[in-house]
Amino acid sequence: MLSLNENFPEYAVPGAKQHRFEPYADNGGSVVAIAGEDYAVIGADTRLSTGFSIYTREQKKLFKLSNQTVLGATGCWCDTLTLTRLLQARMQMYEHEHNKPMSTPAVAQMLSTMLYYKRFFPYYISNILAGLDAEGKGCVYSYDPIGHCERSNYRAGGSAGAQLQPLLDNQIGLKNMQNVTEVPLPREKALSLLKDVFISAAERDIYTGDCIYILIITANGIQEEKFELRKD
Amino acid sequence: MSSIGTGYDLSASQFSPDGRVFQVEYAAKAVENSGTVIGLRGKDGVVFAVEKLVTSKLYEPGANKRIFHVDEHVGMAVAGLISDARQIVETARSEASSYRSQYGAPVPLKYLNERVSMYMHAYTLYSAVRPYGCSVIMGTWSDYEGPQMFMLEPSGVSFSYFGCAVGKAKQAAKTEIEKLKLADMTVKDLVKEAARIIYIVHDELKDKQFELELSWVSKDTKGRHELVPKELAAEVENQAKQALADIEDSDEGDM
Amino acid sequence: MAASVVDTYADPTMSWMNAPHSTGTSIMACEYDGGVVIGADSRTTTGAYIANRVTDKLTRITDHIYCCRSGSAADTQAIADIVTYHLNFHKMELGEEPLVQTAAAIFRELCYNYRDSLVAGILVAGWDKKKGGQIYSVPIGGMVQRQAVSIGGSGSTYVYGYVDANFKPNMTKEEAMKFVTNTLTLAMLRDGSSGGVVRLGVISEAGVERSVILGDQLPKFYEG
Amino acid sequence: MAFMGDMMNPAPLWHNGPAPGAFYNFPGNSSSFGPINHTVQDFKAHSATPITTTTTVIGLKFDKGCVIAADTLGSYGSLARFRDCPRVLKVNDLILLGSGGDYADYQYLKDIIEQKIIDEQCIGDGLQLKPKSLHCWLTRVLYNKRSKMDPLWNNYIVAGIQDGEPFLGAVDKLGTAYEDGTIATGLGAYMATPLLRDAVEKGPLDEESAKALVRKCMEVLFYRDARSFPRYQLGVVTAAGVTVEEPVELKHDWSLAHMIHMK
Amino acid sequence: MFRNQYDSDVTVWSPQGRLHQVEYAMEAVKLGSATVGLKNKQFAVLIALKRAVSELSAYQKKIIPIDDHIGISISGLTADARMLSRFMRTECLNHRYAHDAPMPVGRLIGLVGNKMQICTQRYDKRPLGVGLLVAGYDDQGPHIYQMCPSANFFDCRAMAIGARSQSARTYLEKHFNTFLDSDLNDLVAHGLRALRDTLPNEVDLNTKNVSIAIVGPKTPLRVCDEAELTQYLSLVEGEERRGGGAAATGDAGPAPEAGDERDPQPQVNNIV
Repeated sequence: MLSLNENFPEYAVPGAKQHRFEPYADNGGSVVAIAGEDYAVIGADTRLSTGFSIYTREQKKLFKLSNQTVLGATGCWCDTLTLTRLLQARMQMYEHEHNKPMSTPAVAQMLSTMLYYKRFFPYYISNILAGLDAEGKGCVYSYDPIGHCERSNYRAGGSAGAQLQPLLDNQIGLKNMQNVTEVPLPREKALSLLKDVFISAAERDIYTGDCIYILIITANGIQEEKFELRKD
Repeated sequence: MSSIGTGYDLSASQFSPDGRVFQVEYAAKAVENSGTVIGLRGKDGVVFAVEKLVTSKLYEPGANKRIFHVDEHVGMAVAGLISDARQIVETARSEASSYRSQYGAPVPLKYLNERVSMYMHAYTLYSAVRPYGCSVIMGTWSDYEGPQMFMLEPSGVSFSYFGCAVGKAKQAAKTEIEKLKLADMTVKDLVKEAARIIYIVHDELKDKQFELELSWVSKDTKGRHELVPKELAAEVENQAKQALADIEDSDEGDM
Repeated sequence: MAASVVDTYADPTMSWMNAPHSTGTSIMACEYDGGVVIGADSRTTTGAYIANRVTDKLTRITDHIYCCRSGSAADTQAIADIVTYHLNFHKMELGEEPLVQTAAAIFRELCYNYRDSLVAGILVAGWDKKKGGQIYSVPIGGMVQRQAVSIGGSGSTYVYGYVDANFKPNMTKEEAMKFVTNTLTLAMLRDGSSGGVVRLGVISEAGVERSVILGDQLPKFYEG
Repeated sequence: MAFMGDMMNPAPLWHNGPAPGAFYNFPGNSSSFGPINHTVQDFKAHSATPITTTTTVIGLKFDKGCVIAADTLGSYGSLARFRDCPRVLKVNDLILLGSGGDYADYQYLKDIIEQKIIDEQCIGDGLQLKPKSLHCWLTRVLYNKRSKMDPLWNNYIVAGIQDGEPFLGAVDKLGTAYEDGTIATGLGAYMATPLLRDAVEKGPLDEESAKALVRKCMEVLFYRDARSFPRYQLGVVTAAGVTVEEPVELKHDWSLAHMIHMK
Repeated sequence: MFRNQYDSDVTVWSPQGRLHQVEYAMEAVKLGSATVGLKNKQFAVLIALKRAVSELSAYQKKIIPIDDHIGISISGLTADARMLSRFMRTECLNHRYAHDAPMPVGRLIGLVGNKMQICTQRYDKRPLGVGLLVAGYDDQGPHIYQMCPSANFFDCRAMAIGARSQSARTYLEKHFNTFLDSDLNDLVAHGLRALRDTLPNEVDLNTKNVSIAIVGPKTPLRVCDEAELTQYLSLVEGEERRGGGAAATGDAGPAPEAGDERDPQPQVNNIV
């Protein structure tokens, strides 16, 4: 419609706004995942927003990909919806072809490939994958939008990711401290830590709030938990 | 069929010395082995009736219908190979749908008939394919054009009809249809006649089980092609059975 | 309505690419009890220069369907030609006169699919045996809407109020013609890009009747 | 970039399956006709501005169903040009669809949805498209178009009955989709949402109170949205089916004007 | 060399209006071992008899899962079945991707039917030489469909296809009235009995040569493991055998066709 205003000024529609189309939206939200010896916990807030407007207060952002693997995704929600649908389809194909569900490290690798496949028109998502690996140990994989993948024991991502990661480094990673001994993190401790960090995120980040939806992955399956946050 | 076996009847792209395309005629044979299908066009709509032969009692009742919807306003009843017929139904549906998206109006039956006929005819031209083994009847009713009905044959030929029959007992059915004053009858009357005709022409000795399928498109259905409501269908079916029983009684009386 | 800008091709610096194209039109269509009346001004401009002062912006599609064109002259003519071709073909396939609705649907299809490259605001008007006289407005952007009375082109913005105040359903042919003439005259008086004569067309079951009201014979209004 | 293959038309993910950001039989895909064959260079040419636009659409869930409302004005920029643009659509007996944004885009998609329903009726197996399925399908279509940088400039609200329960979901032009008990698009997101959420938080609504609440919102929006219109349509979906009212006139109250002392 | 001159191509009609090539393809189904499908009000069940090509080889797979709510059991050419199952899986995935809902069973069957029909009308193709029993569950409840190489399909209350399946059908016809109200155990037992009727006397059903798949409400398609098989097999263990096909009666079923009753053909490893 460029020609309209330049070449045919009489036909320019008065009052019509000239928009530039922006294919991405920032819908906010944060994810935190912590892996332990025989478990992994992952939590995400349930606020879906755009700018100062909250679309909904009850949007789950965790996706159960198998009974061993959960993906948490925040950022551009339309990309998230698409990516997770494709992932689910790929998981089902894998199961049909191999007669077993995909392991967490395999999902992690596939996700990386799928993200990089869209290198020049990326999915604008902060992905965190949590689950149990082949040995039954908890694992967390984190990604950048174009498919860089890294395994770690804990990770925060999304709109409050930069705020929370140092907190986790301090509390779980025991970074930059002298004379500390790393002990395995008990599940209860991980869970309460997860809730605590979200409470502080909700205080400082307008895109995080309302409620956290938590999934606890163990060899016995996946347990759900909900925890209310502030709603303003 | 003097040319049978002389080798001129193996391909749709081959004429026999006496100028016939046997493959098309053979395809028509397949239609004649199927259950009888009739279409009746009255003053306010079109009625279809099908004698659907049931070959096993393990099949669900009502399955494998032989009457299809092509668009909201067009119905199609088919005789012959059902899998072939489904392909024709698909073609008709996609023609109807593309007409709607291009011209923003429901497809006129005349036009649809032309397109589907062309499609069926194309399969009588090449050795790489075979003609369709089915005949189909299409019908509609609209406010400003009234009722319309066409029958398409495997050769790709199609005509508009007031009443038509195809399948095993088409001759007997045609004789019955000719007795009706179609142009004066409403679909409510026609549906009774249609059921009666199917029951009369059904050959109980050769084909034991059959199901009667009935559909209509008329002023009363607001131009929508619908299956005849269950209660009414059951009612006319009972009347048809009764009529048949009466005839048999009188036949026995004659003997 | 904009004329082509062929003369500016001569400019070796290609400055015609940036030259302003002045465009403007007033078109109208109105239902009456036996069909529709269509009308348009006759001015085509290139910049402030009037390239043609007696243009006919009412274009025949079939015997019973016309369109009123506004926007780029080249675009709208091309679209009208395509639709005419398409509809004539369709008429042969169908063996009867196409519906106005059908013509509008084809216009809509083209204007919508190419909305990013076309400047075309079109009124499709005509008569068919299914729905009688009908008007469909296909503005820039490619939507379609049936209306009892419709105006278009740059001049139309000045006369919406007049149309709203004076339109009545089921007018007679004479009333409708008078109404269309008045509206277009008022639009031409206030829109610098519209002017010249008023060309009219009356479409009914009988076909089309064309007429023209010369610039000096237009009705007079307050001009203070 | 040759090593990456064709970035704009990447190979499908599996045989006959969707390509990333695409789907083989969705409208607007490269296989369908039309001038939709973009290259990277085309991107700049597509600022694709909405022209004839409609404003807010409101959706609200109540105990046994959903209600949707939208006015009937098609604005041409600031010109209130088309006053009869219905945009509350009965899709089938289970689904009600409301739309806001570019009206041409809505008409385009409406035709496709209606054909989808006709196709389904033709199959005649008695199954009906469900709201969740339509919601998902719309998400895919809109996302697919946005990925071609050729968006359908619309917001949609899908309301319906999903397996006996009320369903209310929204999709925007990017394919951002969510479900909620109250949804308002456009300017309504700022002015109607607070009213709706406030009422819902006080307890579940029945059909009458839901309708009354939506009518109140339409009134507020008429006062405060310059692109709104005092004639609107209201649609209700319950297990009993879908009804869409004929457009009704809004009752407005200007007694406030007397409070301002004229000097 | 040919039985008649009209049976060389699928594009040739015989003067009687028959398509011999399609009819021959139907014969291929009878080369595969038998499989039975049946349903009650909630569940659809597939039961298949597996063959081993030789003493040393594993038993060949008869049941192929398509989606969480659909599974097929095959009889005939394995490769053709794999092609079809791949198509069906893709259609189901696409439907889920676009509509966030499982594909209605009947619609999938319709698609497959239309795909198969194409192969019965073109010189450069041949009909698929495989029969399918499809078990599925959707909003309209459980379904059993039979698909033939002729591209015909049937919505069935119960069905059996494959070698000597007439005996199984005879059993099913006799008992299908009771299926709807039976519980899952009874249903599977009926299926096993029907399947057993297709066996020669010296062979019996065991956990190695039987496959069972079940689908129902909140029961995603499941191919039973050995423990479950044992449990189901115990339901019919030790019952008196009625002998394969002995009970064929004058019922109005599909006329028992020639070749239907013959023993499984010499084992060819592309047929199951």
